[in-house]
Amino acid sequence: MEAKDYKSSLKPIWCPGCGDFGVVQGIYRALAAIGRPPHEIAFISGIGCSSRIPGYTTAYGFNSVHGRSLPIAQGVKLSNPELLVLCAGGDGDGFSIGGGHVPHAVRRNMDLTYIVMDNQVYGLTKGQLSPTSPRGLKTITSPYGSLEDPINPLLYVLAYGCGFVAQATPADMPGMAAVIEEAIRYPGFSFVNIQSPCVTYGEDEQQLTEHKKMMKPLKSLGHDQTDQLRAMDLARAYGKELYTGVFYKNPNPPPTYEAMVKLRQAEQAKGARPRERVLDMYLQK
Amino acid sequence: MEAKDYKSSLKPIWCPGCGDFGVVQGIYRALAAIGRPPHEIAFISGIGCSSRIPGYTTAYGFNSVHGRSLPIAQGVKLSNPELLVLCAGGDGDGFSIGGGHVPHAVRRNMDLTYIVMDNQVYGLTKGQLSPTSPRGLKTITSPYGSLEDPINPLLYVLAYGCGFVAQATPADMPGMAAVIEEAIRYPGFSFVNIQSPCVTYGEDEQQLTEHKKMMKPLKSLGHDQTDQLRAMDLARAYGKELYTGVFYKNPNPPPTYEAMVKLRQAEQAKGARPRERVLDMYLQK
Amino acid sequence: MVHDLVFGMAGSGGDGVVSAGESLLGAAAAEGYHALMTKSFGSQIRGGESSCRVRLAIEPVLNPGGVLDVAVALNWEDFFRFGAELPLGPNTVLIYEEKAGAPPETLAKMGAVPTEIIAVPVTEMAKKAAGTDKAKTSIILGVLSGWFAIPLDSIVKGLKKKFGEKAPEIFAANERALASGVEFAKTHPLKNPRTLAKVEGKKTQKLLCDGNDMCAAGALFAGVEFFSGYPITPSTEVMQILSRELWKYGGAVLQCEDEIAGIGAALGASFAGRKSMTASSGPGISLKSEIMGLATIAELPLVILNVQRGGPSTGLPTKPEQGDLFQAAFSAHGDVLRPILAPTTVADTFKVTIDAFNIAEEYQTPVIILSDQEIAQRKEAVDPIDTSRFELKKRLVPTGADLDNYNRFKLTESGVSPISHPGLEKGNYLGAGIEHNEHGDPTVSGTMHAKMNDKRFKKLDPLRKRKDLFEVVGNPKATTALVSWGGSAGVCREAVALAKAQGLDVKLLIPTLVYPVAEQVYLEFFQGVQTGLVVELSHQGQLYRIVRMFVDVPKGVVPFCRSGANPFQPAEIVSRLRELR
Amino acid sequence: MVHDLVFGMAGSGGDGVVSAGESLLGAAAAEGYHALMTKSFGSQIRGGESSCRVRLAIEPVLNPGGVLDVAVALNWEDFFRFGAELPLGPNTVLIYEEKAGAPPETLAKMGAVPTEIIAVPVTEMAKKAAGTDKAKTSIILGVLSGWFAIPLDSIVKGLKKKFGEKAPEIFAANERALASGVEFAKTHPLKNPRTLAKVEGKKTQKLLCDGNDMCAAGALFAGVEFFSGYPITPSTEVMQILSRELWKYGGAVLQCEDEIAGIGAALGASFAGRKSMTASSGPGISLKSEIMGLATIAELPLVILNVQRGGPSTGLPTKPEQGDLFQAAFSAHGDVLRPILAPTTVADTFKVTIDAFNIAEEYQTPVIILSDQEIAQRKEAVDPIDTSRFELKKRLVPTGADLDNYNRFKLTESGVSPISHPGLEKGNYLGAGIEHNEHGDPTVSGTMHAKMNDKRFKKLDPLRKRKDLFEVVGNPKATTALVSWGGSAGVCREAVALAKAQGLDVKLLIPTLVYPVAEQVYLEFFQGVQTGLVVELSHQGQLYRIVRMFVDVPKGVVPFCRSGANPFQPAEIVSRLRELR
Ligand SMILES: Cc1ncc(C[n+]2csc(CCOP(=O)(O)OP(=O)(O)O)c2C)c(N)n1
Ligand SMILES: Cc1ncc(C[n+]2csc(CCOP(=O)(O)OP(=O)(O)O)c2C)c(N)n1
Ligand code: SF4
Ligand code: SF4
Ligand SMILES: [Mg+2]
Ligand SMILES: [Mg+2]
Repeated sequence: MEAKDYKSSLKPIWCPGCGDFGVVQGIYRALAAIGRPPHEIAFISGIGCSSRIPGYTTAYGFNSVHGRSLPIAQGVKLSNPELLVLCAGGDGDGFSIGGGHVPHAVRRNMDLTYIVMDNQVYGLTKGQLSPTSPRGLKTITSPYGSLEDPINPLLYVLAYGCGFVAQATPADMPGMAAVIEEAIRYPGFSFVNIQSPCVTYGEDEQQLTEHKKMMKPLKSLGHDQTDQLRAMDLARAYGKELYTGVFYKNPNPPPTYEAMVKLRQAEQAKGARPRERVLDMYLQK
Repeated sequence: MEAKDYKSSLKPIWCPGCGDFGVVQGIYRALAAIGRPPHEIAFISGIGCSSRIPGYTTAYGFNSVHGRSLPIAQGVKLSNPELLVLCAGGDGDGFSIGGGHVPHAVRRNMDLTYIVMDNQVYGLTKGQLSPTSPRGLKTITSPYGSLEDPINPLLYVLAYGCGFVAQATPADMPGMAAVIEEAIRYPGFSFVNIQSPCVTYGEDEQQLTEHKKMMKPLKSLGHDQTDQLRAMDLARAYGKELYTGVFYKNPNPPPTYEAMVKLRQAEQAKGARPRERVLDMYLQK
Repeated sequence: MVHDLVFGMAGSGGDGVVSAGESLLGAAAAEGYHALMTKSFGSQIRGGESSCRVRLAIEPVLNPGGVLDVAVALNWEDFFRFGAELPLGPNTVLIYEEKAGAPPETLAKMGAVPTEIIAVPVTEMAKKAAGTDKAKTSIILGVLSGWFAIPLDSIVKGLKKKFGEKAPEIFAANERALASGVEFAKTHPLKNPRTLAKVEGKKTQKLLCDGNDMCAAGALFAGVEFFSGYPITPSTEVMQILSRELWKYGGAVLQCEDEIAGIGAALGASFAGRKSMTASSGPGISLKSEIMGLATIAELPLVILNVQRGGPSTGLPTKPEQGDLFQAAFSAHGDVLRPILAPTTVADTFKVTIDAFNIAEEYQTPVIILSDQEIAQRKEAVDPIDTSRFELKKRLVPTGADLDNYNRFKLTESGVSPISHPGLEKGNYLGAGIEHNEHGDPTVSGTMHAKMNDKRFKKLDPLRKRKDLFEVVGNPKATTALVSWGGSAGVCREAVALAKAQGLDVKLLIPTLVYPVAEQVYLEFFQGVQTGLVVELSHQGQLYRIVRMFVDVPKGVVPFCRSGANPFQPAEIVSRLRELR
Repeated sequence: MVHDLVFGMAGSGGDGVVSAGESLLGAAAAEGYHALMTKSFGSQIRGGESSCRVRLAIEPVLNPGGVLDVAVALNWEDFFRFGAELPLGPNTVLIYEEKAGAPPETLAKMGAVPTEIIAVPVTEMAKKAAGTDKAKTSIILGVLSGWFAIPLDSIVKGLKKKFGEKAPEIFAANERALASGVEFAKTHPLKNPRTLAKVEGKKTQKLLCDGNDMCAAGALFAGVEFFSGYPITPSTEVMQILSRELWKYGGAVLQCEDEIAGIGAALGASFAGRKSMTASSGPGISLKSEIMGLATIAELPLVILNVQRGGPSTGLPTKPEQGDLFQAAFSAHGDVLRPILAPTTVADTFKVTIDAFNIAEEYQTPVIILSDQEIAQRKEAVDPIDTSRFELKKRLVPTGADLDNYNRFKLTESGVSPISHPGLEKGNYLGAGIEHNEHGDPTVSGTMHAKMNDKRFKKLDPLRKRKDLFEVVGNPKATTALVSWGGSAGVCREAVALAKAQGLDVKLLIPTLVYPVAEQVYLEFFQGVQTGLVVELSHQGQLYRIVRMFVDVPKGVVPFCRSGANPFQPAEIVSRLRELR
């Protein structure tokens, strides 16, 4: 399989220069490296510019509703654990309206990969505050500046106990593709926060040129990927520092939810009545 | 004001021995110590056994819908910052259906206090898994044991950047009342996780007698309340250790949201057209 | 000799009123009676007042019955708390715990005062016979058995099953209590004795279950593979049973963080090709409405159970009401047509659940099962159901030619297009909540939008012609008519019989398919009808209004509706019918 | 000399078609014309195709008009992308960029082919006159000014305002481009010239705004104190304006994490005694439905704006549709009655928003403003509104005796009970979603539940009698009738005039209060009506169905409805009316 096998014929409607063009490229590459045929991949997203992404791949896509990609993806994965399940969306989709689903998706630890295209703004709705917008940001809905601190996707997901947490930017395509691939290969719930600039509503200091200057690969800092507390400490710099690569990777991943479900199904199978006799369970003894 | 002035005539419908009886006592005491008249207090809750609590106080109460106490409380506080606003509910109300609202309530940092009565179970609906139920717990909806790790209210709220995070148990009434009072006095969003046993559906090791044995006051451990990272480290023991008291308290609390709103209102006031001339803003120049 | 007896009992939490009712129910079932039991509690989670109604009959029973034949008050305060739920009449035999003291004047206020009011020293007898007042209810069971000829040995058998092995001494004590109760009955005969007729012929072994049990069983029979939901009264039992059973069939159950995730995961499972279901009650259904709309436009099969309770909002969470029909039919934004099926009895819930899965899969649509607290939670002894008569439908999966440049939303004659699922080679497509063309690509074309709306509506046309989703009871030529649905329909069935007994010829239409409205069915039914009632337990009378949307309802047919909590009684329906003419 | 001109223009993202339309709109407004502009874009966020329609007239205009009088295509591909949104007729003057080449045969396929099709070397002229193709649209404005007598100096004034200070050279360049356009018009006269009549008398200064602007202004005028919501197309502009303005009045705006929090915070503000509002569109409204039900049972005033877009689900987010009426009326579980007001024009949105706040506060109820994408986002030049004629209502706050043992939900004659708020001494009560007694304590009593349902419905009775919430246009004695609401009502107004011009006598009923249904109003209106149409932009024709629920609609009155995106045209309504007779 090559990258192009994962590219669909649908022409992206993203603004010229949108960071998401890079992200989808990185996904093509990662998928090619893994090599599963497109029909064995389910790619679920919510709503937003970024959430258009499944349509630009040849996988089975579900561009669902705003903020609900994770619950839907879990239903898909539990129903057919053989599938490679990807989940993607924007910072608003994932951490504003969808924020309530994240901790539960993480703790259930199904083997799926969640990619957030973090552009610190609401793109599709034309430039309002997003949960990751810096304090003080002026937008059409905050003409005098926002009054809130941004949320911290990396620290949150680490606190939720996620076994694989990483950050990337299309400014470093090979690095990003590699991280996405590693995330997909991680046997459990994995999270990649991608700094994907919005060229239309984003700030100058959020663009790729800036990323190139700012980015600090965690590898180069000799960070120990297995140190969860240290990872949280580094994650606290979100918004100030642009660390890329893997913050935390559980050295011994616990069994996935679907694996335990398989065991349970096997254990219980013997207890199954023939479906046509199912009502017997209520027969008065 | 005395504790009894905050006790309403409504007879609690909690099961005899329910931990929530202790919690409401602690709230009476804390409110008495603070001394605001009941009509200046707004007490918002969701749905659950624990969420019945506003009705047992003489404050203005709002026993709203499941999981939505925080958004409602923020609307109340912003509309009338002079009010003392309390928010309370169960572990399910707060961290399952309501979990998406918590990080945003925290980052907005309005001066309100959120009390969660954590009994590791769904009481009102008669004993299903709650987000804090220990892995493997058998309930009517998990007859073969739950397959998920519990969430960690303390660690989550710390990661959200909350300025005041504490835990308490009715097993230590004075300690609990004191912590609630301190939380209310903290000028910003404060969170108290109260281990409040469900005597009907809870496990034996979750009852007050156990709490008495297990509880470790953080003070006695010489924990530094201003060390956020250390607080997170300790919070990671949630479910294993029963630490009580204050995990983290921001030594220099930032201005509250409502304070900044007041400033903004003052700044902008001059720009106000008389309401009857409001349409002039669209007059073609 | 009577063929139908309605018992009602009330006491405080500790009294074990409900388990006494269950013993009665079990014993009756074992003797081949049709039997039905409803419970009611105060708002307390534990320890509050509790009551139960048990109805025993030779013929199948379809509702909890009206005025009590036999009422048992373990203390007056708790008894009266249930007011209209335990109605007394002149012919009621009212039994009360002696030490509760003579009946208070409250009784008089309640209108019809029973002619036969008997004090039984329950506690005293229990202490004497069993050495503990825990045996109070066994005293009562003994007395009832003695007076009304409820076969004692079946009651004993039941208690043996309950305590036998675990606690032989408790069993013995209760046996003694039963005996002393029977003895009391002998020594205190009723002024006008009533004994329950025996069931003739061989006794078929009965099923003991409620509507939620039947729904779970129906889902399992229909081949449900995935269930996800969030607990809420009074629907939780369905998740509870499936959490125990579904694994056995290789399926999975997911208790989610909220109702949105509950329907989201279920929809994901359906997208993945599985028969899938979620369940909730009013408040949760409100939260699910956005994703219900997604299921409609993405044309994904999904079964959604709504066990109605009193609304609006949290309302009366433990009481029955039929107030969620509008929501079920109209809750999503945009033009949406969503089939709604309403079970009318406990047993019917099994069939309706199977219908729901079949319709969902065949027409690629969300389907709502609109049950209610009363049907869902009343325990019945019902005859076994022959499952061989049910056929199961599967969704139409694309094959061969369909899969060359596969068009997921192909505009077909029927409006149904073959649906693929992840894992199926060449079936890849983009599911979405955005309007799409035949291939599934997003579109902003109004013309395509119109075509797709048309497709989504057209594909459901066959439903309205399905005779098996409608039932007419009584003489089809009758000029007096009843229309009713769900729990109220069971009451109306009896009303028809009662009316007939009183020489009034009445017919009854029961739509299992409450929406979309089957114009033809109603028009035919209303042929020649002069007067009638649409009977439903809601303030607005929602079915009446929905039928009017599509059918010219005869002037003489008017709504008969009221807010929930207190179900209708056959008698009041018949008298209301008389007033009309 | 014509009194009404409809322009349509399409090009690709960079062409500045929309800003050209705005110049036209502004110039016309300055000259005292009534003017209206709608925009339409492809699904791209930026750089995709874009188009606009501008309508100029002497008389007030109520809709974007039908077939174009003047069409401008900067390239054919983009122009045809908008299909039915830019309809051509035999009398259309079709202008196209010369280098786009001769019109493709697609034109023929579109039916009526314009007789006058003129190529203008737009780019070439722009480069020549202004030295840049950025000035293309100024060339066009010049040509249009020349051919149709759009006053040039107002266009120039507009451009000066736009570039004047900032970029004098750009302004100069565009001025030259305008001149060369005018010159072209002079040297290439039209075969059948058409010039726009001048506005006589003094020119009142106009307001330039859209429906969302008017809604925000109406809320400010009504005294809104709190707004919370979550962005969604096409409603976001309301939050946007209030985020700029509300602080000035001591209020606050909160952009929440989702729509549930949006309505939750707004409800909290209302509980705290403030005039409060939230806004969204279909998908967000679906999420709000649970808390809308809470507002109903807790009897809290709340204004909810739903700017409808194409559904179901994400549907057609940028296109108009009237498909959310069912949802607005019926989305919550349980028996809920919720007033729904629909604005029919941009200006009307101001009044309707004030009505909404007044009704919410007076009757302690959530009120839905049901706008739609077309009204909400079309820019109009409208006459200033005299605000002195609007009175403002406040909620009834308990005083004196009310406050001795205060009963929040007192059963009163009107059904409205005084409502307190935190901070008010002795007004303390428990608000809840659980059913309650008069004092506000939770209850499980069915009797109390019935009383409270009754109260919640009864208090809204006066609404259905409010004449000011209904308008009848045309001859009240006419036997041919139209009923329409929202955006479609504006089209119907013109249809009535058009019909009259064709000698057909038609009357039109416009309910601003679309729900609850005012039986009497409809019955009176339908007196003597033989044929008619209920005109609405939805697949099902939702108003028609809702009216049928409560009113016997004459057989001759039938639905005229279609899926969204392409609004109705007066002409098609009139011809449909003719078919009926
Ligand atoms: C329920 C619902 N609420 C709101 C919207 C409107 N909406 C669409 S995308 C979006 C946010 C987009 O921001 P983000 O998720 O960060 O994605 P981006 O466009 O920035 O990639 C919003 C608010 C919607 N479609 N559905
Ligand atoms: C929207 C909605 N979903 C579900 C319910 C049912 N329900 C009521 S309380 C509750 C959970 C109770 O658990 P918790 O919040 O921990 O409170 P507790 O009773 O344990 O104190 C649930 C699921 C509801 N009332 N509303
Ligand atoms: S608006 Fe921003 S996020 Fe959306 S496509 Fe354009 S650049 Fe990308
Ligand atoms: S069920 Fe549990 S939480 Fe609820 S009142 Fe009883 S003891 Fe308390
Ligand atoms: Mg974003
Ligand atoms: Mg709990």
